[in-house]
Amino acid sequence: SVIHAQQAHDFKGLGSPAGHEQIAGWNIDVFPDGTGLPDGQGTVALGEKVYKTQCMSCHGVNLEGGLGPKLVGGQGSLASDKPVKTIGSYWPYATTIFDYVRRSMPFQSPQSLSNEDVYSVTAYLLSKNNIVPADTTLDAKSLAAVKMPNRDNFYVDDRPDTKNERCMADCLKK
Amino acid sequence: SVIHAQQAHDFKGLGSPAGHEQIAGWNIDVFPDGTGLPDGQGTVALGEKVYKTQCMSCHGVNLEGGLGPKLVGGQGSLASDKPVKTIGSYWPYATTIFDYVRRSMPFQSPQSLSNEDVYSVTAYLLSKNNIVPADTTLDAKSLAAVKMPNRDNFYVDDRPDTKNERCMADCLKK
Amino acid sequence: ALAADPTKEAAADAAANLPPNVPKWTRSLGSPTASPYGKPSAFEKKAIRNMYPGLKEPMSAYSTSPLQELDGTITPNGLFYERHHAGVPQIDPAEHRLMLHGLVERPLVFTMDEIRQFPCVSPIYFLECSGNPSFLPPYGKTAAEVAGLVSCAQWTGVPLKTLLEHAGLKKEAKWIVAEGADGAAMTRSIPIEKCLDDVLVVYSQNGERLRPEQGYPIRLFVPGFEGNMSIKWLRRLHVTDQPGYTREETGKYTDLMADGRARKFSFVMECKSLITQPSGTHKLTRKGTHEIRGIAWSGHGKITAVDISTDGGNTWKAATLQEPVISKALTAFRFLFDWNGEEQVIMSRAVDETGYVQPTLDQLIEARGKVSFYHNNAIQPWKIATTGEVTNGRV
Amino acid sequence: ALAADPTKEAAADAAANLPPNVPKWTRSLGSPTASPYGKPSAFEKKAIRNMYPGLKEPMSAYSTSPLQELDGTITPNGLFYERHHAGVPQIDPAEHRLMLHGLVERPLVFTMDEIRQFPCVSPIYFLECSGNPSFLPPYGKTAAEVAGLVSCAQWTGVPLKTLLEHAGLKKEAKWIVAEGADGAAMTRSIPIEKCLDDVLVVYSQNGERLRPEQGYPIRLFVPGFEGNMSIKWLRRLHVTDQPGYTREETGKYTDLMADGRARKFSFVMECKSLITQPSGTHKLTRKGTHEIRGIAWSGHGKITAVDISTDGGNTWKAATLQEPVISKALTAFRFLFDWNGEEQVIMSRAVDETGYVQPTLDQLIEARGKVSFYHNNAIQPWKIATTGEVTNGRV
Ligand code: HEC
Ligand code: HEC
Ligand SMILES: [Ca+2]
Ligand SMILES: [Ca+2]
Ligand SMILES: [Ca+2]
Ligand SMILES: [Ca+2]
Ligand SMILES: [Ca+2]
Ligand SMILES: [Ca+2]
Ligand SMILES: [Co+2]
Ligand SMILES: [Co+2]
Repeated sequence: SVIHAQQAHDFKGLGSPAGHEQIAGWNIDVFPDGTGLPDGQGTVALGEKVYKTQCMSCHGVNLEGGLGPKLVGGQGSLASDKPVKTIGSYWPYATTIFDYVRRSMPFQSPQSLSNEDVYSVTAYLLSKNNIVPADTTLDAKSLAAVKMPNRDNFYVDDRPDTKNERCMADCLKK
Repeated sequence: SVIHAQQAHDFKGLGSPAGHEQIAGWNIDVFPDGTGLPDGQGTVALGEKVYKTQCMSCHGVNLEGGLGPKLVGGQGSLASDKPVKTIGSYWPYATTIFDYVRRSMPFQSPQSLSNEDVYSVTAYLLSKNNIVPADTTLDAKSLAAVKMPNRDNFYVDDRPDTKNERCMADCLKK
Repeated sequence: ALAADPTKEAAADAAANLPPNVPKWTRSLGSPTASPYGKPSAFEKKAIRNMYPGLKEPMSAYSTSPLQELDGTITPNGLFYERHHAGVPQIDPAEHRLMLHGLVERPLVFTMDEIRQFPCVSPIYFLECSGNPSFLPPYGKTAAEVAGLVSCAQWTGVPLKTLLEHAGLKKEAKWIVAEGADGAAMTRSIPIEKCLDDVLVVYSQNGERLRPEQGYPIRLFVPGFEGNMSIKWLRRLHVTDQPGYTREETGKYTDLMADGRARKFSFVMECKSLITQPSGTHKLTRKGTHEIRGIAWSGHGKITAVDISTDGGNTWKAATLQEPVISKALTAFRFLFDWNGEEQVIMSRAVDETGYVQPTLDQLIEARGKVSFYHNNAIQPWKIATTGEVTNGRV
Repeated sequence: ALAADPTKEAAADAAANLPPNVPKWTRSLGSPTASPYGKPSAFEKKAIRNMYPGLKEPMSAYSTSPLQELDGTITPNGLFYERHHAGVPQIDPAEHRLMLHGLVERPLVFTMDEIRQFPCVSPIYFLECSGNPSFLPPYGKTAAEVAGLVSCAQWTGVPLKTLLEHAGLKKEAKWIVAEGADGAAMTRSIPIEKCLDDVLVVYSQNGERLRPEQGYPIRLFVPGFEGNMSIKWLRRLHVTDQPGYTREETGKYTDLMADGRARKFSFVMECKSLITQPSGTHKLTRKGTHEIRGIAWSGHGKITAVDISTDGGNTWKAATLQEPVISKALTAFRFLFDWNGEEQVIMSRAVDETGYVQPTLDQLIEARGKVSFYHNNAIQPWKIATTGEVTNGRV
């Protein structure tokens, strides 16, 4: 075959169309505006059960941590000399808790929780961090509406932030 | 310490002097002019014994080869369509046989032969190739004096020797 | 004659292989040709990966490349650093897929064979974890412990831009959320401009297919950006108009400043250098000239200079760089200095093509406070004692 | 529901990992972090070294790098080609020595620690055996069988010139006879001008110490010259005023011409290229655009162009070269062509910085006859059948 320098290249055969069902099965991304949150809901009460049976062994009976990180505390500590970063004190969006727990927890059996369980344990974690009341029923709408204490405290990287000079002599005196 | 750009570098401590005995133990290089050949001598007769006990199992009772290459034959065949390259037909220097046998044969126990054995089996191989008489006693002087049949038939690489062009079109018609 | 004394016997055994004696390995046949896949000499015991100091749990963990044992700029695949969140999955490439969906005209699912059929490139790039190292003590003993979460290889793969054009990028596209297929299913959001620049979907590492530890069968590769974004075991690319604000770009990989606010989207691994020889646990055994060797790199492009100080940072001189210098890859540097047995502190300082000069730790802390944790590209001092022993100059 | 039919069951098992299902490796933890030395995926069964076709005796033998499985220009250490004469010795580096003697002011014996202390360099160079491949049939099925005795790595070591200056070179010096420490104690004579140019005493290969198969703990490295001269397990350098005319430069590695005379000292590996994808045993599975990929190299310096023909050599077009192009190293090339299901023959042709153009096999035979055996750098054709199957175009 003759080689045409200007001919459009034909990689048409590469890749199969991704069907809606295929995408739905794999796309578990949840965004701060609630995009991606599934149908369903959960309660703090059910979440406490989920936590005790599936999370406590690693995250502690009082969410104090263990094999896994601490899941409460630290609010108001971020500007101190000993900041404590937890989902409650540091994370900007509650939707991230849902997203993260659904895709990767429990640690040893990820993606095994039902949507109801994820809503529930998320509600439980938020309530233990005093971010939602203990009688909360959480669904897509109410989860997206949660405002985390640290939401407004992030700003886009503004480095470079050092101005070292390429000093060659007598540098320690400067 | 201050870095002096022009200061001679001092790697003096690296390496220990190589003493004469150390060099003598390791330097087994033999050159065509006989440099490196050790004291001693050998005979075709002794060489035949060495061959039969230490070489024949790989190079054949008639030097026809086996696990190891053929060690006779091919003289006069080099310009033909089926050239046979052996120590006798192709190698330019007899000293190379001594050098090679001493450093690497027998194959499984190299550097185990005495100088007398190496002179002897070299003499034997040369005699089987009709390059020296069967009653030869070989020593440094006589070995360096052997003129191999193919000695004058080598010349220094004169490549490049092709002139392909970077033809881009209609190349098969040219 | 061998004595009954084991020390003398060991010495005699050793001397048996030294000139004028012909060593035993010169008087015998060795191992057969054509081992299907070679491995290092059994005598090389120090060149191994180690768990980062202090870590115990092996599924969410990191291991260091033994930088003080390595030369040049290419990291051999078996010693490439690791950072995992759910261990290393063993993925069957025939059953692995890459899904590309969201703001594209044609959402697609690719097999690994299909990915290989697109036009590819083979650049050399470094990969560095953003937490390399932490700002706080204890400070590492070796170069590996100090900054061993960096490695460099020749990567082969298809530009992400090519795949996006193939799927047809919608004009509203602003980000891509990339996801891995391990048990963490980790996601990061990559700006679309970067995706259309030099991001790759990679399948080979130093010539052979990716190692499981580096993401077999495919990974994302985001040159010059923090390693976490180069999603391993890549299985999904979700083209979006907003970032995901996933856990790895909120709870982690954000930089807490002195005032309690935090930087987000701190992507670039800034200009950095490290002396690897001599470095912690090495020992100079003679007075005289020695060659200082190390590596430098910048996520902003090429290294343009590396300066060395052998007097604790008071005077500096330019080192020689190994050519060719490659953008966003490790660059090797060399510098000769004379050691006369005195105690001294040596360090390197890199400059990149933007003119940025590698800072001191004090300068970083001045700018950021003490708890920002990530992006520590500080100048690293090594102390040479009068014994010749080398230790971390930062205590 | 799984049927009792094993085919259906296998298909169902496979489908269990495909979208919309979440694969099992995404729902579980993987292998632990920090394996001390990683290895390739168990699913990579084809990327292995093989004994050169037809060889049985494993001590004096050669093995091929699986070029058709590799990408880019760096050969991973475990798949580097081999050529041995007495198997692979397992040398204790503490007991290994390098002796430098002959026409030097100060004959010396070096330990391996001492060799590492000299100033070093880390260039990238190819290494190729001169018999890669033979001129005569049978012709290989794969790229490895055709020309797999070539590999490329980043080598670190001390310039031989540095060691010669350290020992003090006498003015009568014209050659160096270099010897290895394996059971073959192989020697080659290297001209002093080359030794003072770019010859190295090397100890590292792609960052880590030399592999035993590549000469651990040190080897000579003679850039651009036939691989046999890069003596492995280097133990002695004898500076002389005459060449040794050793077995490897008389009985072997001399090129028998049609008239019965033979070229000696044919050192340089001339300009050469090889398409590795698609190549023998590969199969194109769709009509449309495909990327031809391969490698090119020259012992005379840099590759300046690689042209591709997809019509059996009648028309040619320039391929794209992977930057940076490095002197005496492999260069990767790429070329897009459209396959519409026809039978066709593809090939590559390289040009190096001297202007020399890679020849055809006919041109080589015209110049040398049929029995010169070594230095076969001929253009290599691959035939694509209507089935998409690729075979050696030379029969
Ligand atoms: C077998 C141990 C284990 C179990 C069981 C477990 N986790 Fe975790 N969890 C971890 C580990 C380890 C991490 C940190 C992982 C990492 O950073 O790579 C973690 C991280 C988290 C985080 C993020 C914390 C942060 O600040 O970054 C949340 C939230 C979380 N787990 C929730 C849960 C919930 C909810 C469950 C039960 C449904 C659960 N975990 C069960 C071990 C566990
Ligand atoms: C166990 C097998 C074996 C034994 C025993 C053996 N050889 Fe060899 N010999 C070989 C092999 C194999 C080669 C080729 C090695 C290579 O090219 O790497 C060889 C090559 C040679 C060559 C070079 C031939 C050529 O044309 O290149 C000579 C000469 C030789 N042997 C002589 C001897 C002598 C003399 C002895 C006994 C003292 C001996 N061999 C014992 C296997 C053997
Ligand atoms: Ca298709
Ligand atoms: Ca699910
Ligand atoms: Ca000394
Ligand atoms: Ca001896
Ligand atoms: Ca503060
Ligand atoms: Ca002829
Ligand atoms: Co960052
Ligand atoms: Co040659």
